[in-house]
Amino acid sequence: MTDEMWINMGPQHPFNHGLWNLRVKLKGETITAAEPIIGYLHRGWEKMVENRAYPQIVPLADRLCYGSSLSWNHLYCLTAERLFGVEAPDRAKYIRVAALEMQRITSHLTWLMAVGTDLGSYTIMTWSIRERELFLDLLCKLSGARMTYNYCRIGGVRNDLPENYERDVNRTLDEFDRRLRDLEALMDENEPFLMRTLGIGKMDGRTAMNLGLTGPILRASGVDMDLRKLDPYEAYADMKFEVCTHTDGDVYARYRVRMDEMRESMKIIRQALAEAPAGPVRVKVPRCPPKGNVVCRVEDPRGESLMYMVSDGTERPYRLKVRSPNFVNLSASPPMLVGFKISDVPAIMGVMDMCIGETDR
Amino acid sequence: MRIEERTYTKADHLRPTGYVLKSLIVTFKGLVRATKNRPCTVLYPWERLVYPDNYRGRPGIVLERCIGCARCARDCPNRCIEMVEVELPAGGKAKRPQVNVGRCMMCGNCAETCPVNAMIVTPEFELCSYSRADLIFDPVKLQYPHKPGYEVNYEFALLSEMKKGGEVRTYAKNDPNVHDNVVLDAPKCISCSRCAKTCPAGAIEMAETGELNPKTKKPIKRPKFDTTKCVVCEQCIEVCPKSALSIKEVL
Amino acid sequence: MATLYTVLTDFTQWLMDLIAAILDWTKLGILSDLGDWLQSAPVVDFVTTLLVAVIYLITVMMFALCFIWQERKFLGRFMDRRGTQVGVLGFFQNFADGIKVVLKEHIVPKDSDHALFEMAIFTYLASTFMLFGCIPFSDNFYVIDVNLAVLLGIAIFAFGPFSILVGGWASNNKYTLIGGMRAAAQLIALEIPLLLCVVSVVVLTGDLSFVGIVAWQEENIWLIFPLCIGALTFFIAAIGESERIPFDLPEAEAELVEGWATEYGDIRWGLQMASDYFRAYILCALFTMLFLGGWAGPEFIWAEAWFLAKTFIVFFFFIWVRAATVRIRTDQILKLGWRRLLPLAVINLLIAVALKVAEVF
Amino acid sequence: MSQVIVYDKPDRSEEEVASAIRAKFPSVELLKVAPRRLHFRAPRESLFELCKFMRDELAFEHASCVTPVDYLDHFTVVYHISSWTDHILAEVQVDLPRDDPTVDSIAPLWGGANWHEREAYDLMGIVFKGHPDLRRIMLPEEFRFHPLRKDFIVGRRV
Repeated sequence: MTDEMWINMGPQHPFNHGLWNLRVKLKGETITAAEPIIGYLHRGWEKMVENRAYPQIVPLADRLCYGSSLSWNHLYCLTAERLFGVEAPDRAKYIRVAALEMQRITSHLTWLMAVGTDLGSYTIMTWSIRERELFLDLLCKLSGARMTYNYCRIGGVRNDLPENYERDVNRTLDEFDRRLRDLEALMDENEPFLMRTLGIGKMDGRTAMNLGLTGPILRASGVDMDLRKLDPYEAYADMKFEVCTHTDGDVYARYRVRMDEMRESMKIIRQALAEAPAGPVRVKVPRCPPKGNVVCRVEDPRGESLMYMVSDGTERPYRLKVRSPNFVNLSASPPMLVGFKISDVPAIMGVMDMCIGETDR
Repeated sequence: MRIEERTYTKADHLRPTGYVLKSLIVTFKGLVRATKNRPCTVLYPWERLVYPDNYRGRPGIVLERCIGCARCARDCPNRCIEMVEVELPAGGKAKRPQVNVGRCMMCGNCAETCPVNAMIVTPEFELCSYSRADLIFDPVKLQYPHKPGYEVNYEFALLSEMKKGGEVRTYAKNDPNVHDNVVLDAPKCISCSRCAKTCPAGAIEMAETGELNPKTKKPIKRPKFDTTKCVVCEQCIEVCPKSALSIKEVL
Repeated sequence: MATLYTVLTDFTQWLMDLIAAILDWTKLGILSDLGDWLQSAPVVDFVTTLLVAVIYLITVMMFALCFIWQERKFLGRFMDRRGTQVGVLGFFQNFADGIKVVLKEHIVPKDSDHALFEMAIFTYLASTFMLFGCIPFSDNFYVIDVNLAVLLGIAIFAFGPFSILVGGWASNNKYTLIGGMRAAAQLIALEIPLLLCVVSVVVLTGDLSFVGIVAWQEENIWLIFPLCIGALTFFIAAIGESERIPFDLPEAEAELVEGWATEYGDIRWGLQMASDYFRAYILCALFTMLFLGGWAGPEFIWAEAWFLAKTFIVFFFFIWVRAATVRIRTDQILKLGWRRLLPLAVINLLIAVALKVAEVF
Repeated sequence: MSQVIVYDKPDRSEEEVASAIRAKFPSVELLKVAPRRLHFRAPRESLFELCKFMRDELAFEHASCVTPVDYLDHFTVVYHISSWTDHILAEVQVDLPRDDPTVDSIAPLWGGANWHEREAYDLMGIVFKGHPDLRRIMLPEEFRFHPLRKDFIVGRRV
């Protein structure tokens, strides 16, 4: 009865966080086809990086994804260290793990804010932002900045932990544990939230794997793949934590996996800061790496992020390719959207934690 | 790879009780808490958040300490630092860094590489102005009252010591005798003494070596490097016409 | 009503005598006949009713606008932030919005249906103002006491979806079209349970005018206790009727930007937003009169104050639900309306009839 | 009760996988074997068979990344294919002549590589035969150049 209508949930739309366009074909209210269009925030990062020295790229790597800038910063430094053939001192490794997990919680709280606004409850938004402030203060005390930290260096970290930092972190984590329970009360124990998320945007494990999904979205579909366990880097090998998975693969499962991941991250932070050995935190690195190429992959809050670096012996990288998890997760979004209603689009895309900075590079 | 039968067990309190009752209770507690003591939002222009000492706002400078070595200009990722002529209080003109704060991304790299801690990181971030030209801070405007918290110091270990294992010493950022050194390739040098003139730290001075110049019968002079004063700014390397100088890294 | 009415009738009588005296002074035949006509009872009665209506409208709009202030402040405190800061305690915010909206330019979309585009807003507004007429503040402060006030109120209330549908269609914009259709479906789905609850109240009290219902409740018992199911259904349906958060789909920011009123820019949009709050006021007023015993209360403060206090408390519950829940989808709202609220309303009607037959009250 | 796929212990070691691939594909040259890493160089023709073999027999479930690199006299497309069961990240390099940079697309095998190949075509100009819809992904359609190539001078009026 109703013929099909293309709707541009366009580059500038209340529901998409960041500049990207979702063209949706509607038949009445249900979606029959979807096509994400990206490229509005393409800054030419990989070309820009080819005429800068290795240490100068570190603060630029922060700007790849402003939601979780420390994980990109760390990925670049880890790749460069492997290229130089340098190993960061042990204390730096433990500090990096603690900082990365704090960044993971901050990134998940930013994602929670996006879910809150998309589903219409502004209390979730403001409460998750208030909780995020706790961790921004911690990271600001550690590195000096609130969002783009520029904290990792090739060969270690910028500076050692400020004095009685561990006490502040433990106090914040206890406080955050209580507040996380309030947040969950707003969501898990709320029938309209379950109505909006149960059974929406379903994707089973096999198709998710084939479509290249990684991260919390894949784990929500029942695939227990976490690079921190599968391909451990830094000091993750001797951290005791378990990978949170869910089996339904719908929007609620993805939400549930991220909330559990926040609790796991809290455990890791406590372990990392407790077991950090004494010693130097930074190693002096030569200017020019040997010729060759190296690949390094890391568990970003959104999925598997990978960097492939080629050096030709000069002090500038010859080629630096960034694989962003959101780039592939977004390419796998049409199968999630087809068959659901247009008012499900914010729920499905909101839970995917879009970060357009890293998608377009 | 194995397939495991696993049912996801939620914490027991995470079941919706009374449709939205639990959310109502939690939000009401939030309301009571926010009216009893002040809400957590900060009314920005009147109240301000307290930032730690190492908060990175715009870069600042302590002009007395600056020796004009231009290491900050070389290491800035966004290339917003330029060296410009400026009147020194002690008389005479010298090149000091001018920062285009409009382009600066406040990464703090300039304060980190500055060997004499002249460039510092100030907590000032309110930088709006009416025109782009106002955002180009010349050295005088860049100045900021100095506090020890604003300097960016770090300790580093040496790769060779790390590889040897055993006790590893850490060296301060501007440790005079642990840094890359400039090496002279003697035959190429035509002793024009340009490097001695440009060295901002005064670490190069032309010393006579024994031989005589066969044609002019005058003693040949070669630059001699005082490694304790050298700040590795590589200006001598750039200015040398015969590119006789090169860097030997200490690892 | 007696005091205000008599005062105003004396005033208009004195005014008409003055005018008649002037007209007689001119000694022209026609004018003196006009003077006599003016002094006759029906004209005086009409003019006084007009004056009372104007006074009543102004007072009601002042209190209804306070709802906006109450929502901003309480919603802010629920979300751990301050509400409006404009003027003393934020009271000037409404006037600031009003001034801003009046100054905006009136834009009509290019090939939209101009007549319908203008007409939609004014019919929406007119139906809201007509409703003010039939809702009394207390038994001696009201515009008219029609003995069919309940029926009249509900009938005029049902006029809203029509103007929303027309407004959405006439703005020639995909989003407003969807928004308009959703609004119409939702309001009709929730209208039926609303009516059944009102019917159950009328069955029990046996009187169709508000003054009668409140008088009955003063003697016997507040109707919220026997008909608690009815009160709950009425409350939920009222949230749906005034399009507030759990049932916010017609102007869901997440998908449809602003819903059916996207294309209205200036005073028309301002009036539309204000009349949303007026309709919320009317629903709260209906709830207090039907279930909370209107202006019945201990004598130490005026009856009108009792009525307003209860209305504000009911609106506080509206805000509380908005702060705690998430927006649900259109088809879920309709399912809720037809499958959950309608049976509850019928059960409530049975209880009312049973109580009536058993002469408990 | 629903199933979760768990990858806690690798099934095969790197050497087994490497020897299996070299046995099946003699033309594929093994560059390096490292813990949890394998490096190959494959000719253009046998790429699709190699990838199909890896996906079906050797349980490489995930195509992590497709990277085009411009080495001035030739192009190299580097495929990173990861096997979660064996905890291995395999790197396959394929050299392409500069005049006709075409190679078989692996999008039909792994859906994840779809957008990577579109980006490689968009920024480096490498044509993937058999790709479902090879269009530019980031730059506007009418953009005639491939910016990541070394001969693209930054800042030139395009």
